[in-house]
Amino acid sequence: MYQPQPEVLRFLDEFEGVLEEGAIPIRTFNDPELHELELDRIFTRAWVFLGHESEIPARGDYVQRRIGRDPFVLVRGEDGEIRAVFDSCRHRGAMVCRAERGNAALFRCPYHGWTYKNTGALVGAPLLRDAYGSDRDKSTRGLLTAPHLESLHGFIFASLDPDAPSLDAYLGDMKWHLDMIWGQCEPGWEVIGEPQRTVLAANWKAPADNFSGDDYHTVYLHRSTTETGIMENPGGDSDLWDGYHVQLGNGHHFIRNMIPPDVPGPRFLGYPEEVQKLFSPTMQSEEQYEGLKHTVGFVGTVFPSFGFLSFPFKHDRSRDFVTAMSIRVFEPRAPGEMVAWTWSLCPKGVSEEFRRETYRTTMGTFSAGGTFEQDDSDPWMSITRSAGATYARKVGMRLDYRMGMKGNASSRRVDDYPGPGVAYYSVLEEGGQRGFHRRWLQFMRSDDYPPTMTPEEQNAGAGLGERNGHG
Amino acid sequence: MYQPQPEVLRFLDEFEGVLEEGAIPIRTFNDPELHELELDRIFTRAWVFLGHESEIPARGDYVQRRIGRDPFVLVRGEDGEIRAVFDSCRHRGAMVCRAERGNAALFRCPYHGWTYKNTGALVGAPLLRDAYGSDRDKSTRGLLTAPHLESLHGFIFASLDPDAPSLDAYLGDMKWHLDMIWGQCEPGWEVIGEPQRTVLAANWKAPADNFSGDDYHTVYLHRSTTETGIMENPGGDSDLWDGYHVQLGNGHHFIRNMIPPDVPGPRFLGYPEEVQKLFSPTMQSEEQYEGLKHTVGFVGTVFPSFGFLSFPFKHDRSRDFVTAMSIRVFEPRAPGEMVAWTWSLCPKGVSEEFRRETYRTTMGTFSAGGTFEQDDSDPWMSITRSAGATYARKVGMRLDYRMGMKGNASSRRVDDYPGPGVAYYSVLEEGGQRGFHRRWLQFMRSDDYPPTMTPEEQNAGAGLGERNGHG
Amino acid sequence: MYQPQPEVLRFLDEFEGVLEEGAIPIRTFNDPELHELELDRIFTRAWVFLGHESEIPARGDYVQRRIGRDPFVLVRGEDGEIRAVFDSCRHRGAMVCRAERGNAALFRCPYHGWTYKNTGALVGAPLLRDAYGSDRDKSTRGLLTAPHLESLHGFIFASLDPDAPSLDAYLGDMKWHLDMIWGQCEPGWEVIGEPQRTVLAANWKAPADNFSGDDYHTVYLHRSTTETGIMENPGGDSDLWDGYHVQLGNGHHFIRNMIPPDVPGPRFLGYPEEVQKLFSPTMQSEEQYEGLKHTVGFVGTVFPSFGFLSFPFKHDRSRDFVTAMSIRVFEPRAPGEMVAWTWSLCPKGVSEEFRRETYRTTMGTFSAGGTFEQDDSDPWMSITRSAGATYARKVGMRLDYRMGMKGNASSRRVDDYPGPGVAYYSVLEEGGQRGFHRRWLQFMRSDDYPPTMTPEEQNAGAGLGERNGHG
Amino acid sequence: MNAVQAETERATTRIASGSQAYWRCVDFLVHEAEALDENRLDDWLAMLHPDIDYRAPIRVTRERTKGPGFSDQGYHFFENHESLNTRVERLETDYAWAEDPPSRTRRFITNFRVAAFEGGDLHVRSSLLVYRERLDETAPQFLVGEREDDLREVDGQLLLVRRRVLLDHSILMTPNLGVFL
Amino acid sequence: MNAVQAETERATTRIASGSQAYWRCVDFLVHEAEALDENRLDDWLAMLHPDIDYRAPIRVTRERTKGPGFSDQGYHFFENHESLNTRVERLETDYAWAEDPPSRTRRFITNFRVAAFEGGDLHVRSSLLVYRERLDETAPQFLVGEREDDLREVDGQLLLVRRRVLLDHSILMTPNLGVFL
Amino acid sequence: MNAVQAETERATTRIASGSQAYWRCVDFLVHEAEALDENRLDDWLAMLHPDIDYRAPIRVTRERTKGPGFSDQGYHFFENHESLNTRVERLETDYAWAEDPPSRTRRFITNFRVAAFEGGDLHVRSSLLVYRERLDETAPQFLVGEREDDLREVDGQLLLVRRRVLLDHSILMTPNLGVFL
Ligand code: FES
Ligand code: FES
Ligand code: FES
Ligand SMILES: [Fe+3]
Ligand SMILES: [Fe+3]
Ligand SMILES: [Fe+3]
Repeated sequence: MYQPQPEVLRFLDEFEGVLEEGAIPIRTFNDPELHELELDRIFTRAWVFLGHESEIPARGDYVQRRIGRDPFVLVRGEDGEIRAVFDSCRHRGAMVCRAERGNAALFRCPYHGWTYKNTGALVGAPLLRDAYGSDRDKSTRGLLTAPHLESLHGFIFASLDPDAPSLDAYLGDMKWHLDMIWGQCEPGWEVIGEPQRTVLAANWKAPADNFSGDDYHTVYLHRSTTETGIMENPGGDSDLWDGYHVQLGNGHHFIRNMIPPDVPGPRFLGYPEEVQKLFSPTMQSEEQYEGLKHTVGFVGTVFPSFGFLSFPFKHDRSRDFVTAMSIRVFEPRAPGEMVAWTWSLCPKGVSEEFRRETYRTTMGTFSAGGTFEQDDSDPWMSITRSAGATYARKVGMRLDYRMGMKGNASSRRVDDYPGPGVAYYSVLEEGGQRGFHRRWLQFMRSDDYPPTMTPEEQNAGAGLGERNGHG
Repeated sequence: MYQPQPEVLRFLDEFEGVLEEGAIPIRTFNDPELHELELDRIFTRAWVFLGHESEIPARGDYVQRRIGRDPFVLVRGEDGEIRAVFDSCRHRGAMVCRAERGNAALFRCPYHGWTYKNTGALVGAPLLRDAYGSDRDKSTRGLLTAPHLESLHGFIFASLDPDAPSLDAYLGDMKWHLDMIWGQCEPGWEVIGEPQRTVLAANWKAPADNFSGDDYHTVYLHRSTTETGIMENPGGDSDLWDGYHVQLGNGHHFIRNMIPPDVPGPRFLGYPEEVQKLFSPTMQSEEQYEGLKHTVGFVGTVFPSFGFLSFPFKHDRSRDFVTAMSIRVFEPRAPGEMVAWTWSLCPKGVSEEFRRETYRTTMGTFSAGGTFEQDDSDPWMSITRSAGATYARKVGMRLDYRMGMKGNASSRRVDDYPGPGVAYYSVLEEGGQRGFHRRWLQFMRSDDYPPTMTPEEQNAGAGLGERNGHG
Repeated sequence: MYQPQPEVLRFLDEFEGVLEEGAIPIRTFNDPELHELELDRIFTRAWVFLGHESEIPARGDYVQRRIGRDPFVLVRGEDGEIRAVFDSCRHRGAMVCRAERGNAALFRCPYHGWTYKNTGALVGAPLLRDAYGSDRDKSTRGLLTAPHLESLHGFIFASLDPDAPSLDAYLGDMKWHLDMIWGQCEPGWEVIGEPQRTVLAANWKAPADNFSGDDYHTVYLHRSTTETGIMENPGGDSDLWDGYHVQLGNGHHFIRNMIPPDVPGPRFLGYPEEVQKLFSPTMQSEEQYEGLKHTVGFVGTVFPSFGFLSFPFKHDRSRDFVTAMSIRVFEPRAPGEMVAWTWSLCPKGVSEEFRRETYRTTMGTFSAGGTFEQDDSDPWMSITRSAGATYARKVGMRLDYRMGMKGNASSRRVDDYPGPGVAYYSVLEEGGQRGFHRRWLQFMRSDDYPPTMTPEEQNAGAGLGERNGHG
Repeated sequence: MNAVQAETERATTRIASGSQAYWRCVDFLVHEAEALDENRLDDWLAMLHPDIDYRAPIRVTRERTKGPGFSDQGYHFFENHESLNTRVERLETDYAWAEDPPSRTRRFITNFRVAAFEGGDLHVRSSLLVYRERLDETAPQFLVGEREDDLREVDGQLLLVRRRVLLDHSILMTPNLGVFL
Repeated sequence: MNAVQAETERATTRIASGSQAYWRCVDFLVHEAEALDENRLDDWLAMLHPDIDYRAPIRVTRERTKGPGFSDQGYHFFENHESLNTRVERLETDYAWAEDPPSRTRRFITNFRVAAFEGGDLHVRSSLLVYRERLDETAPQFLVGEREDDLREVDGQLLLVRRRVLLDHSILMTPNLGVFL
Repeated sequence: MNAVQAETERATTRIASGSQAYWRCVDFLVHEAEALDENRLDDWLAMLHPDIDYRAPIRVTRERTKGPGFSDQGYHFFENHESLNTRVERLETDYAWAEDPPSRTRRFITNFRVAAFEGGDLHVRSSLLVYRERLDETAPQFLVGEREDDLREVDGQLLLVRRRVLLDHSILMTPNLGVFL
């Protein structure tokens, strides 16, 4: 097991104390040793998003993906089961999957021709009898396979740690929300096209932190979009801040913008009629159906590196607002480098025109070329740059995460949030981001798999519940 | 605090012993751990040159600079005071200064819009009341500012260590020399244009070592310039070696080429009449005025990474010799990578023509494209390459710095040097370079700020005084 | 001396146990700390191939080469002796040799002009008397020279470790084989042209492992060459697997494809008549002469990084098979980066046409653009990629090297191999590759120079003899 | 059907290199590159036809037999005149941070192949190399690929009516696509 | 004698840029680049003369007075029609792993200088930049150099009869030469 | 006033691409690049007008509204005929270490735009990519930017009388400027 230097462990101990005061040492955003430890303690343990079932609908369909930095093939086997197999032959370790996506009954290693089924099982090798004599037991020589893989509404997550809890337990109260947004569309959901990938000189936690409840940046960083009408408050009376921050335990977070039932405006995330009628009131609870109906947009994160969001935007101002739903992975590459993955998501069974327009809007706003995301990439890179400074490390420079703590907000914990989790209203608070870093610490500081926790437990455990100014 | 490995400390201990014998382990010119330790123990402690006041004459003027690798903004505040502020927002750490130079009353962080005065003070943030409630004390959230910044004749230095001595104490006997060269021009000095920056696959100490008294390389490395008449001995009877090496304490060094009063030839660094008359005999001592008058050229270093030089050259041979004064910073980037900064310096109030010609001559000789500097870059890179060799490290390869030690020189310590410091005549000795590395060791080996020392103390402390063959 | 972390030493201990079971931890193919340790414990100790005497036939001829990553000049001095001098001036360390190859009586350092003879001795420096006074002893200031350098049939090897055994002792039973292949050509051998160099994102051990007895990959990876007729079994009745794997001690290995005396087909490596008659029956033993006569092709490795091979190929199918002999160095650059060196080798005194065709065939098959080597580069890179995965490291992923161990092969140890060494027949076994890694471990785990060993001793020492399924 | 293929099935006549029509196309693309490199984005917009169909398909690594791997559904850019107009307008606000300070870019357009469609539009294929750097970064960024452009004459002026930017990247090596291709 | 020099000693007449012959050469090289970038290797073979002499000499670092350092004995490629044909055939099997999936390449051909040999062959010098990337690697590879090509007319078509690829590399920065230059 | 602007305010007439004057300019720059890439520095000097004004301004990162950031005072190169002559002479001594062994360079000149000044001089803008590598280094160096050149006819020959090299770098990524741009 990777053994961190004592200095790193000391840093993590101090980090916990600092976090209780609403601060984060900037060093966390760019440090070689923390990066190595993250790969070892987070990305080989946590449930990581790999892709959507609609990308591999048929038996044999596969796509190449990464868990942390490590190459896996996400493949639907001939038995219909989906697996994540480590893309490395058991003989000499060569890559067995040649293309980025496709359909294959077999993966044949180019080096010596060992051949695996699309379930990962070794089925043959050239000259098997001559080469291996009596020891031809192939059962122990299959491709390494992620010990856990589960799919929720088609969203596939895997964990490399045999001790990982179930995906449901891992998701905690986030599950209710995922059921709400993706569990009520009768035909189901699908991704459009292939994911876009971009290399960025940023630490992966910069976007993860942003997606964990950073509404505050919208008003200034993205002001170009309001000035040009790409983003507007589509709800009429309500405003941008009229939403909830919902802590869901285990480091997950959900921002939810709602519109009151009596206010005219968009329903069901702003989808048009043709899409709205695909949502079924019986697939989940009534609360969830009503909840989706009055939700205008959301931004969520599943710890550590999965983000998703939906809002109506005007990318093409000759048209009305179009709902854009995108899902994101923040792949760690190096202390100061990541790969941003972007998929556009759409309900199945919609018109070609809507499918095209929601795709254009998604990519036009939240992708590498998106009118929002372009600008997000700038501070994500510059934070990473500053975090690598010797001076910042030497003086232990702390970032300010106090918004929403006692005396630091107008936002308050509310009891009437229509759903589980610990909810705050308005969104002018940074509890979700603190929660992300707290969960990060729990993973980084423990040799064992960190226990799942409700948001209260998590805050209490960190002594943060008391200090919070909320209700 | 950065904790070096025991092996590194052992290396530094041995280094001291080796240095007393006039040797330097080549490893010092390319080693990842030494590089990290340098950033921690030298560049966040020492006084580092940042720029010249003429670059930011008006309130609000700023330029982006580095201390070590770290990004700072050198800015003249609305209060007229110059500060070096760490270019990282106190909220999430994003870069607040967007351009490389300009004038700004405010620095507004693009991420969430926190706004700082050009003094570094936080003055506002969007939705301040809603976001931060009662905790809106902005006084603790200003940009981090270098604890020490001082200017001498417009040359701005800063130190990041609160325990640093004053700039005067730090400069020791170098101050007298800086007063001599930059403290006697009535209208003052200014830089022309913007600094040139070049990335070089060299360790920063290779040029620093060169500027600390390496006359010896001129005759061979730069022979192309004498062959083509770019450099010539402008003093007639005297020759290239007719100069002093002056140790000034604390690792600083000054090479001074003088011309005897009774020998015809250039005066006042070779400046033309129109410039000579700008020098005032009353701004400093008579010694300094006479000293400047009979100085033809100089090369100096302020430990660790500031170099400066002046000589008359013929870049354009259709003209007479033109004095070129350039100042340099050797910015550390990686164990084997640096950024070379070059500014051209000129007295204020000269004719446009002279200003242009001194600039052309400076850039034509000592810049990335200069006829001298081009060739300097070659050994600086190849030393760095060799220093990274496993073999060199394993056998503890030592470089030869004995020139000028007992039995190793015709150069002698002299008592009649017209100025303070420990002076040697001729320049065929390497005491200045030994002194640079000795000071480097003092910084690298001590947890506390190393005490300031006279050159005698420094040599004696290292036991080198005895072994020196001088006077 | 480089001091590895305890975790690394633990890994090496475990490696030995794993290897006895016929497995290799994949981590060995991409790990920063192992890489550093290799440079320190293998490349500054082992005998490393530097070049061939025919590259520097005359006094003063030189070529630039690397030992590990370190730059050396391989030069034939005015005294006729060949040396490997470290390309770093003893004054400040600058590179003294400017060109990649040439002829020089003197190497003059560009920085200050210190001048060395082509024997490495310092012979002068500018202003020597003035600069160094009485201490002008030049004898201690010569260029560092590899303590051992020996040539066998023109093949030059060097070791940087004074404690290294003689080249003969180091080669063990490989010497007999080198005598066989390169010691029987009356006019001797020469390389054609200059070596080709290519940077590859692969660990150097991936090709070294391949050259140490990986026949198994030929049938599948290189199937494109059999399909297009580039490679064919030139021996008629015998087949590709009709050969020996010969362990030679100290990590060296030899694959030898032979053709029985009574079977018609190529003789003497498939060389044409004009070349065959250059081989003399009296230069070595009769066994060696007969041995060469009935050898069709071979692949050999001298531990750690020297590979060589010969086979007849049809690169240009308008012609008959042409024998292609190439020699290779796998230069380590970084944990996941190497430089592949390729030379084409030819007997001296052949016709211009054959010389050209053997060159074309060599480069057309086993060079960066070769029809074989192109495809080899792919798994070498992908193994390196997989080996860097956190997951692979965490679960201690093992590669399967069992072929040929008890119950794992049809290949058997044979007693009738016509030569020294421990031989197996057929080539469907991986003992040579296990032997390579075993020797690697012996170097990596010992502070002292590892003792030379016969193949039996080496296997026995590792407890592997017992477990092997061979006779 | 692949979006790239669809187009190339229209009947074309080859335009001779060096002909007047050839030079009109080359000049158009060279001046377009100049406008983009100089951040004259309004001038650039003026070179676009109102019906512009501007796309940069995502590319995936596929086996040799599967072709070049351009997506027929996924696009980095999938724009019409209004959305390009919006992008330019946004870049010209004071808040388009990713491109303010703007990248320093240089577009190299080479390997021109010109044809004429039956209807009269001109069809140009060219190679594109965009060099890009931002702020004081010293890691240069390259965007490389082929362009397939259709130019249509309106009132004596050529306008760009269709563009496919066929990048040679499966992962973009630039932090964002704040520049037009 | 240096292989590069040998050739350039033949008498040539300069061909005016913009002339018909000039454009034929440019078009040839541009279309050749297209065929290679699109992996239309059979089309490429059809552009080669049966007597093609195709080489890429190894280059070593030499002092200024010693010239550009091209070897007269060592070559990365040293091919005739049959060996090129074999290479293409091999790449088109299912087992040419290094180029399956194929690299994504883009060839930029610029700085054309055209001349005519006495016998009628055309001689073209041009600058070559090949951008290459494989799989999901994000470290771009460049192959840069000059080409010296001879084109010969056969039945009204130009064919490449001689090529020297004069690379600017002493160490190749690409893992293999699985692509043609 | 910015040195770059000053020049471009002189009245010019556009020269048609493909015209004789266009090709004279292109040929000039292509042959100039050849001379530089082949280290024929005396040939290069012979292509310069005695009144040559040769500069490469330093570039700083500025906000979008502040323009491209070229300095009007700071220059990497600020040369006249005599200083260029000195540089060449120096490079040809035996002691110009940085360029001996010489860099391997390749200059790609594309995107030509030609105009004529009232007085008769020709004005050419072009894109410049210089690939450079030294010794056995495998980290390629690029110098990228635009050139603005004025060519003047003297005795039937064009000579370079003014050059501005407008680099796209705020920090140079080459260890020295031992090569001409
Ligand atoms: S590495 Fe896969 S078969 Fe050998
Ligand atoms: S990071 Fe500067 S305002 Fe938030
Ligand atoms: S470094 Fe070689 S002479 Fe000084
Ligand atoms: Fe955002
Ligand atoms: Fe110098
Ligand atoms: Fe092979």
